[in-house]
Amino acid sequence: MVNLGFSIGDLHFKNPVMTASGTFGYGPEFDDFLDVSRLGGIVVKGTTMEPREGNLYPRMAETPSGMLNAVGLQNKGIDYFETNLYPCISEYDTNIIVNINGSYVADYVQLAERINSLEKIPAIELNISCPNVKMGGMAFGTNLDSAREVTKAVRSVYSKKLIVKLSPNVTNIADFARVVEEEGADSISLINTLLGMSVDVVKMRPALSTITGGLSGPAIKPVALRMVWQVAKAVRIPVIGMGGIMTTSDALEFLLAGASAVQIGTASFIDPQASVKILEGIEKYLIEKGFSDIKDIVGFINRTC
Amino acid sequence: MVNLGFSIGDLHFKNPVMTASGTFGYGPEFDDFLDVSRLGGIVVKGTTMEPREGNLYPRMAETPSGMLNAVGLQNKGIDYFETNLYPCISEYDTNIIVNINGSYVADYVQLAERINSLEKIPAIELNISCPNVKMGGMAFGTNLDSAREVTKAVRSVYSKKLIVKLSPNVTNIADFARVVEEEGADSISLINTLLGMSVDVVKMRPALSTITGGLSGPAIKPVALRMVWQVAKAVRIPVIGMGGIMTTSDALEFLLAGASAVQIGTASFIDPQASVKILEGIEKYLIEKGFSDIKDIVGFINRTC
Amino acid sequence: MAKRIEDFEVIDNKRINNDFFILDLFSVNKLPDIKPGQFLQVKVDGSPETFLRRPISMHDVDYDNNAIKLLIQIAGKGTETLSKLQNGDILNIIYPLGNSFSIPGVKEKVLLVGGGCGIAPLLYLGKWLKSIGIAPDILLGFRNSERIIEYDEYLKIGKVFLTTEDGSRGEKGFVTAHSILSTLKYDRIYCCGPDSMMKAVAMYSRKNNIVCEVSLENLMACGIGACLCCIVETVKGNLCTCIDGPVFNINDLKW
Amino acid sequence: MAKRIEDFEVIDNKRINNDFFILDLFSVNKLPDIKPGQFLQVKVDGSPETFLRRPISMHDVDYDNNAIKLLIQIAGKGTETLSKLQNGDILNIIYPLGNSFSIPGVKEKVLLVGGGCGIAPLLYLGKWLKSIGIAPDILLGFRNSERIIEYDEYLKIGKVFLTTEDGSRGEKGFVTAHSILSTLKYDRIYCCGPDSMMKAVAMYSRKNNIVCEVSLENLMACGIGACLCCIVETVKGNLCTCIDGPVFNINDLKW
Ligand SMILES: Cc1cc2nc3c(=O)[nH]c(=O)nc-3n(C[C@H](O)[C@H](O)[C@H](O)COP(=O)(O)OP(=O)(O)OC[C@H]3O[C@@H](n4cnc5c(N)ncnc54)[C@H](O)[C@@H]3O)c2cc1C
Ligand SMILES: Cc1cc2nc3c(=O)[nH]c(=O)nc-3n(C[C@H](O)[C@H](O)[C@H](O)COP(=O)(O)OP(=O)(O)OC[C@H]3O[C@@H](n4cnc5c(N)ncnc54)[C@H](O)[C@@H]3O)c2cc1C
Ligand SMILES: Cc1cc2nc3c(=O)[nH]c(=O)nc-3n(C[C@H](O)[C@H](O)[C@H](O)COP(=O)(O)O)c2cc1C
Ligand SMILES: Cc1cc2nc3c(=O)[nH]c(=O)nc-3n(C[C@H](O)[C@H](O)[C@H](O)COP(=O)(O)O)c2cc1C
Ligand code: FES
Ligand code: FES
Repeated sequence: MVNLGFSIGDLHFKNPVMTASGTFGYGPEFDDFLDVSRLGGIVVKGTTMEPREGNLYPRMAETPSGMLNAVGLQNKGIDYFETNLYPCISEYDTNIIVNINGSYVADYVQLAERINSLEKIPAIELNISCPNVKMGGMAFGTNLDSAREVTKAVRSVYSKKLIVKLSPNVTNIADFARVVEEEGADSISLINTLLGMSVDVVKMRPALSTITGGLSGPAIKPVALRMVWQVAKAVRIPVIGMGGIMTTSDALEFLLAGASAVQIGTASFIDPQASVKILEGIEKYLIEKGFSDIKDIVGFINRTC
Repeated sequence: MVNLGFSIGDLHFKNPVMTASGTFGYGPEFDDFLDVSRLGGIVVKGTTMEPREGNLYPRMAETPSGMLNAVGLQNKGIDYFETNLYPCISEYDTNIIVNINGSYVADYVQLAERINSLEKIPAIELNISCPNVKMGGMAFGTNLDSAREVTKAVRSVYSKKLIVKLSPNVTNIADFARVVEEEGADSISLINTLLGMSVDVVKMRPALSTITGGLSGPAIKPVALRMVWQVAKAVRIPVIGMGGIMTTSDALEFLLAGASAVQIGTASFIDPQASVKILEGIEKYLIEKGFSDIKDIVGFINRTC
Repeated sequence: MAKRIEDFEVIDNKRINNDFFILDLFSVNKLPDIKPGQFLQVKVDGSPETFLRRPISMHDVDYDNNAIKLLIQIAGKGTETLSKLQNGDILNIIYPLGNSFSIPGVKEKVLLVGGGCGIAPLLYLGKWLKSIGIAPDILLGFRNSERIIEYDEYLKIGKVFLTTEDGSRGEKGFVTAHSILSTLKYDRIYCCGPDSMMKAVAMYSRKNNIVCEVSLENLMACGIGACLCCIVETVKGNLCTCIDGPVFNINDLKW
Repeated sequence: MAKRIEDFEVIDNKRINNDFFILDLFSVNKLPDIKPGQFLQVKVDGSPETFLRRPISMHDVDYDNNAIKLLIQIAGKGTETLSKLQNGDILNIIYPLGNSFSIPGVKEKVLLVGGGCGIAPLLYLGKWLKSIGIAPDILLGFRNSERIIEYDEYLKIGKVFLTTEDGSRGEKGFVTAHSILSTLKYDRIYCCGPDSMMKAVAMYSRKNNIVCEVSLENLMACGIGACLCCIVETVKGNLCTCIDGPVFNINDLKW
């Protein structure tokens, strides 16, 4: 038997495969396809203080080996989450992580305080990288001072595990990683979507109502992998890698490059069972390669070259 | 008949389709496949003062809908270019543009001076965005001050058309566009490759000798398009768009988003005739849509929304 | 009713004209209960341009033979690839997805209105209505007589009325111009077709106080309520076409 | 000799074992002059993972019928897709690419050494040598007897010597361990196979002062000298495998 577990501080994950925020709903959407409790964790849809309707339709465009989305954090707000969603999803035997979002630092702080008191939520993912909202979101994740400020503020009120999710739309991702580590983040997840665009040449207009949107899927994998590699070298806290992971081999690339765990995003749209298949694949790989612990391969390429 | 021509200042291009540096050799490589003189222009391989051997093998990795390269500006230097290549390629009846590179500002300046005296070269493309060299390259294109400095220095010695090629690996591409416009660039081309990475999970090591490399191909199209759109809105000089253009429709996306012309890169590897096919396709589209001038569609989406 | 992910085998691929073809798919498993109006998400292999699954309606369901029929219009790369499938090819499918058309009262006079690939869900709906004792009228709109498809199939369900835009068969004009709408009084209309058609039918229904349900074809990524890409503005806020729809009562839509 | 981009039709696809298959391709155009050692770049449709063309050697050329044969080993997605081609399928090909093996002197004693998919270019080379009056010996290395392919084809060209790693047929060990190398004196060796085999053969040749040419299989993007991705370090600096190669004299390589 191989050990697949990893930890963020004293928070244990039974395996390194989680699902990415905004691509797995709250979990029940996938109950028909897999046993959600088998996963290392699930990160639920981006949540805000107030309910949000998100952006206008069309919010999606397909691109070569990827997709653009401009959902814009549609969600029913923290009250609804607490009353209606939390009771049912806290039954899952896995780490449930809430992805939190705001327009102002105060929004993030309020949300973090609220979620701090939810017993079955052991961690939050601080989303400072949503490219699809007019205020907040990526603005925090593309400015070092803002990234520092919001991380610090949330850290001061949130006592459980704080994961900060970085934006890839920056010149130097390692700088952001170091800043949030300094301010007390327990882990870093990346990447969120790359800012992209698509034009409908028949209709001669942008494909998305918001013109630009977030690019995800295999197309972004090489960029995501490079950034995860850079960040893993820059910080000591565990790094959670994502961006275009569709197969076991993709997930392994991230682990070998230095990620302690991975999140599966867009892949779940194409194959709702992708996450568990990848989990099984990683275990098989370890056995075949003769490793007994997932830690043996994390950052492997950095050891040899 | 539709008018396909466009101009950078007083430099006329007979149509808006060029080939991208490093993907079309010097032209003769493609003589068997197309009449190079039909193109609006060709941008020859990145050239440096001294000969360069480039990076170690392996320099290439395939990725979903794209490829990584780490060629590292292998070229025989300006002397060889002047003596051996220039005489033969200057026979082409199209605009031949030299892509220039250096480790220091002085290198760029020297090169620009040399090329200024080559009669049949009406423009240079200042490459401040090569991700595959240890010194110079992208370092100039990811720092506003350096971008300003090198553009200014080259402008002061180069009297023909100066095109500056931007790196996409930045937080705010429009800032770079504005800076190089301020310093006298006649045109801006973008995007160069996105910094990416790939891991060989069987061999458990990076796929490239340089670990990271430049991502090109359809995978990057949405990001390229977004940046071209942002830059076209930020400056008055003509913008030359590229990044993942494989088909007529791809090229049209860039034109509709605000590019005055396009460059065809990686596509030429898969279909050496891609550039002329796209040229023909653009003409057909204009006719079908009832436009008489390519200018009628440049930036079209910005007029309607 | 649990959603499934399953491989189906192509047992027939019939081209019906330049634009349309019908796929017959067979599963080795017993089909689950599939309601009229539901759809499936099919994985289209063979191109980077068909990264996402494609949503297609249940055109017909044959429980005895574990087979389903899809009526598909070639709209782009994905549907083109599907049109070239050969017998024996395997398709990976997620189904059944979405809500369904509502059950009409026993005495209600029902009209099905369809156009383009929007006629797809109406066949299974019609058969199901017939099975519960309701014989709906069917009003189909096409561009011209050459584009008429599946006419005989719909004839088996009820009376079929036609419009063509050029008047080459049936009445001339759009479906909403058909005389039947001014001569007969329906209690309920089910409609699927281009947006403009559905909106016109919705307007007509509203004006005449007819219960009307439309089946939307919004762009979808996941098809299972996870991505929130397929939303439609409703009086209850943004709802997902893939789980709250694709069938909506027009009173809920902000049309 | 001008390079071309052309559609070929698959006229036969023969599986020879688990890993290898032979594609017969037909062109409606008259074939250009193709030299032994040259290769082609084939476009593999059907997946985002086969974005680039795949380089494959000319295994055999039939000028009378405008047909070429490819011997292909399934190595990944691209070659797997090719292995499933059916008669009548169309392949887009850029060819003929690269340099070629040199012409030996009339009196020279020539040995061809190959292993794995590296045996592919040796058949056409052998036939061509025979046509100019040279009957080469052929030394092929395989993992075991079950992996031996194309034996009868090579027999038609000259004497064939075998090694298998497990000794299940021919001599046991790698090709360089074959007794023929210590008993016979060759003037010239042409080699294609795994890197380790080519390096061992190069070492042997150097030691014994034998002219030796190897055919490299570097990763390629364009195949026509435009991308500079396929380079090999030589005494003349970095050269492109696709235009300066794939065939190199070992004296030029930094092996
Ligand atoms: C619930 C539902 C049921 C459907 N049922 C059927 C059916 O039974 N038969 C049928 O032929 N079609 C049906 N469609 C439409 C079908 O999904 C699209 O035509 C198909 O996805 C287009 O894919 P493509 O790759 O061929 O075209 P693309 O190249 O992706 O696009 C071509 C054109 O089709 C449009 N398009 C793309 N995706 C969709 C979509 N999801 N809905 C509408 N238009 C789209 C694009 O905007 C573009 O204009 C249904 C759609 C939905 C949402
Ligand atoms: C000049 C030349 C001639 C060749 N002739 C033949 C031939 O006649 N028959 C034959 O079976 N193969 C030949 N090859 C090798 C063949 O090109 C590769 O096996 C093929 O490209 C792999 O593609 P894939 O999609 O199946 O595998 P991928 O999934 O792309 O890769 C699978 C494995 O093959 C390796 N690989 C990928 N591309 C190449 C490449 N260009 N060269 C070597 N290894 C590669 C990868 O690194 C990986 O380890 C030749 C290569 C060259 C450069
Ligand atoms: C439809 C969609 C919605 C998303 N919503 C969120 C979100 O609410 N919060 C967040 O942090 N990331 C969100 N993301 C980003 C993903 O969590 C992930 O970072 C990104 O998609 C890259 O991974 P992938 O390529 O595997 O999808 C969303 C992505 C998609 C495609
Ligand atoms: C193999 C290769 C070599 C390249 N060399 C250069 C170069 O020398 N100078 C340069 O400015 N850009 C170079 N580029 C970048 C291209 O010119 C282009 O900006 C980039 O590939 C994006 O366009 P594409 O997706 O159409 O290829 C190179 C790209 C590739 C793939
Ligand atoms: S398509 Fe994803 S929520 Fe409807
Ligand atoms: S493969 Fe492009 S130069 Fe050789």
